[in-house]
Amino acid sequence: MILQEQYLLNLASKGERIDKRKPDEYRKIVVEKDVIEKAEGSARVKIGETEVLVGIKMDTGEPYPDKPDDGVMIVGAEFSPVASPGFETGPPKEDAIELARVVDRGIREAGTIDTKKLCIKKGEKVWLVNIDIHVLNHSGNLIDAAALAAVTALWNAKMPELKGEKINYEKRTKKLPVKSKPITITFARIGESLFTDPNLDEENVMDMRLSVAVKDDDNICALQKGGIGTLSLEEIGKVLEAAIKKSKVIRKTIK
Amino acid sequence: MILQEQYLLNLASKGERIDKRKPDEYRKIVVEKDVIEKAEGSARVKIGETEVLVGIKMDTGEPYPDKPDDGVMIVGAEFSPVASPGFETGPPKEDAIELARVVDRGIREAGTIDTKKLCIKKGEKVWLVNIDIHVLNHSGNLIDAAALAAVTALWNAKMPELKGEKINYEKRTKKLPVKSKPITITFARIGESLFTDPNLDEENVMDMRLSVAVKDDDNICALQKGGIGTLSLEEIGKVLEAAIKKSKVIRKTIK
Amino acid sequence: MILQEQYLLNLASKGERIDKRKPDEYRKIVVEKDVIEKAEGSARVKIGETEVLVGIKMDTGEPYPDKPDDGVMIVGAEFSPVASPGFETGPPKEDAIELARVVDRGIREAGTIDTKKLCIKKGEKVWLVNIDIHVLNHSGNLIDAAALAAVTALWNAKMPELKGEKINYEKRTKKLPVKSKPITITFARIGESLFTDPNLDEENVMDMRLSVAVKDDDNICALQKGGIGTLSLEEIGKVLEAAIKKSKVIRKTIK
Amino acid sequence: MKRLNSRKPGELRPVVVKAGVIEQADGSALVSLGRTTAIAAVYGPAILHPRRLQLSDKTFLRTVYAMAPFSTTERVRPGHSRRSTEICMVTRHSLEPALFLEENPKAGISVYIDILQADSGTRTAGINAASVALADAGISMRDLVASVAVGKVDGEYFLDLEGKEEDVTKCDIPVAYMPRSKKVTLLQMDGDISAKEVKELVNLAVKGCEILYEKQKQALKERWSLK
Amino acid sequence: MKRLNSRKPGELRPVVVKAGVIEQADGSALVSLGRTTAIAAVYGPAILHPRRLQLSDKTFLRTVYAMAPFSTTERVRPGHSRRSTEICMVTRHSLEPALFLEENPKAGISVYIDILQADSGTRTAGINAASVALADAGISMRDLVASVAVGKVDGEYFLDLEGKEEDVTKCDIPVAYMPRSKKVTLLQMDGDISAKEVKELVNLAVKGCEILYEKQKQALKERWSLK
Amino acid sequence: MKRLNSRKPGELRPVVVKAGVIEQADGSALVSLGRTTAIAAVYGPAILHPRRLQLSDKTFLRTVYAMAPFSTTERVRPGHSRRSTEICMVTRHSLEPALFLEENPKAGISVYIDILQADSGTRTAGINAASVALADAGISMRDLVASVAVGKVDGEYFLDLEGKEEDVTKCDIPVAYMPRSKKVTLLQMDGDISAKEVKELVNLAVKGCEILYEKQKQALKERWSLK
Repeated sequence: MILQEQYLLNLASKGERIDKRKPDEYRKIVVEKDVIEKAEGSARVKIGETEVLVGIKMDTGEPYPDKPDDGVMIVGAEFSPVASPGFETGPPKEDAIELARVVDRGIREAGTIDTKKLCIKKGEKVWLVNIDIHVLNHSGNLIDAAALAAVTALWNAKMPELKGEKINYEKRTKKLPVKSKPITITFARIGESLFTDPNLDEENVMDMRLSVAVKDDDNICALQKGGIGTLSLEEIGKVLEAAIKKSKVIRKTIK
Repeated sequence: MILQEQYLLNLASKGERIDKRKPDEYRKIVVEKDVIEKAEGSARVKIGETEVLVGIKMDTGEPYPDKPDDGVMIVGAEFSPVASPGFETGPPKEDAIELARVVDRGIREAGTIDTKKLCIKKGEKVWLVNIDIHVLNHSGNLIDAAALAAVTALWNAKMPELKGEKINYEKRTKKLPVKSKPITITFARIGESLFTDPNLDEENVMDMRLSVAVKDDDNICALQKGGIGTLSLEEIGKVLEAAIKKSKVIRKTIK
Repeated sequence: MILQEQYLLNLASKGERIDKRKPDEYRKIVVEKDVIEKAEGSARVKIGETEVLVGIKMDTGEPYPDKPDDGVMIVGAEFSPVASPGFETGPPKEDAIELARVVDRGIREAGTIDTKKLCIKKGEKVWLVNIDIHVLNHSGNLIDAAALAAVTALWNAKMPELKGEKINYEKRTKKLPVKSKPITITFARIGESLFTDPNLDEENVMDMRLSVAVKDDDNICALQKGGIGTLSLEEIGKVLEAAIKKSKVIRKTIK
Repeated sequence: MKRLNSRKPGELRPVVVKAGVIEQADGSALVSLGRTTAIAAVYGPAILHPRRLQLSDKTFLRTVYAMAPFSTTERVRPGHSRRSTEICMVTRHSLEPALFLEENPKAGISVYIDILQADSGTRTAGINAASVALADAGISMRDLVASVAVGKVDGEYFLDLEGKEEDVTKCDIPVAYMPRSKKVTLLQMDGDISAKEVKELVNLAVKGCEILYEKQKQALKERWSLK
Repeated sequence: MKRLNSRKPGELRPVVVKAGVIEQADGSALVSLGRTTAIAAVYGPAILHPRRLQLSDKTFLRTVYAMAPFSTTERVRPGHSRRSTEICMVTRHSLEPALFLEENPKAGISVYIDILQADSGTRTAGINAASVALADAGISMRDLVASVAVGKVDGEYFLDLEGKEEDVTKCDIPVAYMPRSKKVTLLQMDGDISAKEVKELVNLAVKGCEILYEKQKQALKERWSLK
Repeated sequence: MKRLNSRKPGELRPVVVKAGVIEQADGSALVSLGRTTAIAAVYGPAILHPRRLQLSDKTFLRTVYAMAPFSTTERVRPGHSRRSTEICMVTRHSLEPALFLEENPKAGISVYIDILQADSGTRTAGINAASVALADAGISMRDLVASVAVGKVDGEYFLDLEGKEEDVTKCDIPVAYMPRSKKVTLLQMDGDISAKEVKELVNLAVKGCEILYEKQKQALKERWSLK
């Protein structure tokens, strides 16, 4: 472990990575959509060995009092113990909560879902959109994988029909109203170097990561610094620019 | 403990039991009804030292959406720590959950309660029947004791009156509509022998039990294999026949 | 610790206390009202080092079925871990529950809040009054401090306005209808002596305390014996009289 | 107001005390006060696990009070409430003075109380049952602990409130008492009465406890003479 | 009633069995029965923590069954239900007979089962996946465990109920079976049928298990020949 | 839009920093930013229990953030929420860089933060208070940590958002900063602005932190000169 750490730090001091990637290079990304028939929308994203499944389930319910004509979006994340013996069942832990909240903010602030179109009866009944993140293999950079899977699932989701009080989940025709594709790009710092898409080995030695959610128009819609390391003002600027650049490439994987 | 186990296995190899019972013989059964005045129905069943109390409490509530004109039955089981220091309070454990679910299935599948008659207003309001199992002494074969107590309590339960929105628990006149008397018979395997009504010593050395719920017409309405042992197809057949035979006798204890 | 205990017991045998107070003497009491602007009412009470904050938050909700035209009062207590490393977050512990329940009983039985005046629509909608006790420094005699802070907060609370379905918390004009000032006085027994307002050192060696809530008319509205010690009938009489006497003095601190 | 079941103001409800009702337990008892029925089981003393609960200077006494779901008019949901947590605590405080817990440090005694039917006075019935169960378990005791509640209805003092009397009483005072030591071990009160009335009512409760004490002793005698 | 997807009464749904699907796990498998998909991961054997769970005479087998929130028509709330707790238990009981747990006392093996999509038969799909995952982990086994449910619709025996068939069946009998030892390790039933019918249905389930067993073996062969 | 209380865009709310406000604690502080009030107490370093939480290479830093029930317009229910769990985490990450945790492995330091009144900026107020409380506890530190949030309203950059400003801002960026090391230890953002604006806003936050840092130092000086 300590040898491994030293090795990665040595590489990093030369700007090199354990798997020969360039600092701003992602592992291979595979995006599949509509993988769960029972869900209104779904996607599986693999980034290297990391594998995340996101499913969208819709229901009706009350709007928030302060937004009476907006549909409601809820993001949840579970680290299934299937993916790691450390993930025991029980109340969601810090990491799973952070994952859900960071994905939530990226999607919400970008206005990804057109929530105004999800109002059924103002102040009384709106559509609820549950976005559930299910981690199947944790091999680093869950945030970017989950964010990408969530946006892909949303763009391919179809709404069930409403017949009076009842939801007919068998009949899904209309597309969920969506309007943007925020992409989250994470950089980790190892030694003095900033590497995007850290794998699990890199996450184990990184002291800090910064995740940046970028909108289609290059505006930033969410930031999250993770880990106990620090950031200089220069580093913030560098990460923002690299993230904007990279987001354009990743956005194309959403079909 | 190990000596005890060896002793019971030796006996079993000769088809004999520690308390001289025959393989298909129950311990003494005592059934008392209406033991809790505050409950709509109640029964105390003793099988040997095992003692179980079942109380029925009724309330009104919403029906399940897929069964808008059926009353709702809920079975719960608590292993009171009074009965054993191992039963601590807290969320119900595996054994208590299994007990409740097996009793539930026997009663439900036999159509014991005529749930159609418990509809107050279709789709809106029906009677809820709470069947709570309270174990007072655990000395083996809780499933059969609890199932017998539950059916006895149901057959003697009286419904409270409904006055507009209010339930008058003081006035209970009409009988709860019930229509069958399922009986659950459990056989345990010790060594190669199958013994009914295992006592606690026998449960500690058995490797498998099979519980069979039998309707008045000899049809089977529920099965549950317990424990980590296995069953041959022949054994299944033998247990089913013995259970049907025994159920006729036990059913007579319900007054 | 054991030396400390012996020392306090020796003093007590002479009717003396570690901080030179007389048996029926309180530490310095400081009462501040309206310390939390966001709350409908609030008070901070210091008795010596002990410091308790009470905030009142109001909301609307359903009345209890058996009291359809009464507002509802709920008392909660949290021992913030800020006040002591032993107070971990999580479900409230015995001591916090006792504190909340004793304060609740004193206020409730004295008819402190005129709950009839908190009815909005009989059987459907009434005001809920949440009284939350937040312990900031635990240095003994939390019950008396919390009870005093709660009554002070109630007497200075202002109700938010109701506009149709909505509560306007920005506009608080009318006073909360209150009508009595119960005062809770606690005596602890150390050795054979009875001392009021025990500090933390005294609580650590006391074997019993008796808390007495006294109404404006000297009637008793709540009693709570705490601790594993016993009381003689004579001691009960003595404590009641001393508490009544002391309550008159303490009541004056409520402005 | 006349009392329910034509009781006199100073009269207890029909009392049943039975020792040795749970085969598995080290000690047990059933106590009924009218329609209120409590059953108590004692396990221990035994080495206490988990070890972090062990006390260095005395036996750890655990008291668990729970109501059966069907014990009241409205079904009780299983699990602890704030009310039951408080009753566990005051029950423990009521019983401890009767025990010599300092004799067995690091050990634990568990007292489990189930309320099978509730019609006022469940905490007092539970304390009565627990006290007999502790004695039945052969645990050495300074004294038995008897317990009863008192109230005031239409100006009269009522012993051992039952059912709807509790809705109209001016106060509710549960008391536990060690009759030989003449000491009160439980004292709570809700209500609105004078100090003088409190004292008179506690005196009435003490009288009730003395009668219950005789029933407790008799139950233990019957239990042990049968052996 | 005709079967969905024009299946014959005694025909399984399309079966997919894949071993080695979770990189991190010591063993893993995916099993689909029609639209029902279960994934199982095995971790261990390893020294068991916390130590109080260690057994003195055998390995502790932990089975955890959970449904993904999006696996069914109505979203499943995360966390354990009474249903999932029972399934964890019967799954453990179904698998234990195939293992030599007495070989490694104090160790623990964890089997985690996730239902990614649920369309009837999740417990049987989970058992099939868990059995393959255990073999994939190189844990020595007496036998594989295959599992399938059977029912009776309009007087006919249906193998491997799916979707809406479950709403109309006269009974639902999940069975797990060790094909080499010819032993049943899971047997549950809800319904209303004669003893004779029960026996015939269990026989049908056993036939289904034998087919599933071949698929399991094949999956393991494919997995290991690739290495 | 004009700012509330006629503040200038780059102006902090009235700041109160007080060290040593909780007698029992090893260190403590109160910080008010306008109507937002946080109190922090530090206990430790001390041997950490339970032992399984001990870290082999550094002190375990526990941060607990909680809002008093009466701190906001709508009552806060006690207990952890997902929001408070995340704030606990980012608070810990904000403070750790300032501490020499590797000096005391196996020990634990607990930082408890109570929000007594919430009017925007509770996490930043809590970090400011925690930093002073750690220093007040005599724990050796590389630097103090100051913290403030920034936003953009009607095209203008606002320092230290309060109350309803938070409802109309285009973004909300809480920042924590170590002024001597010139390093950012907390950076979060919600909103919709350009990268250039992010950088400018973070610069504004840093300026605010530098002012807060002076207030922190002054509070510690007052506290210690009084002794």
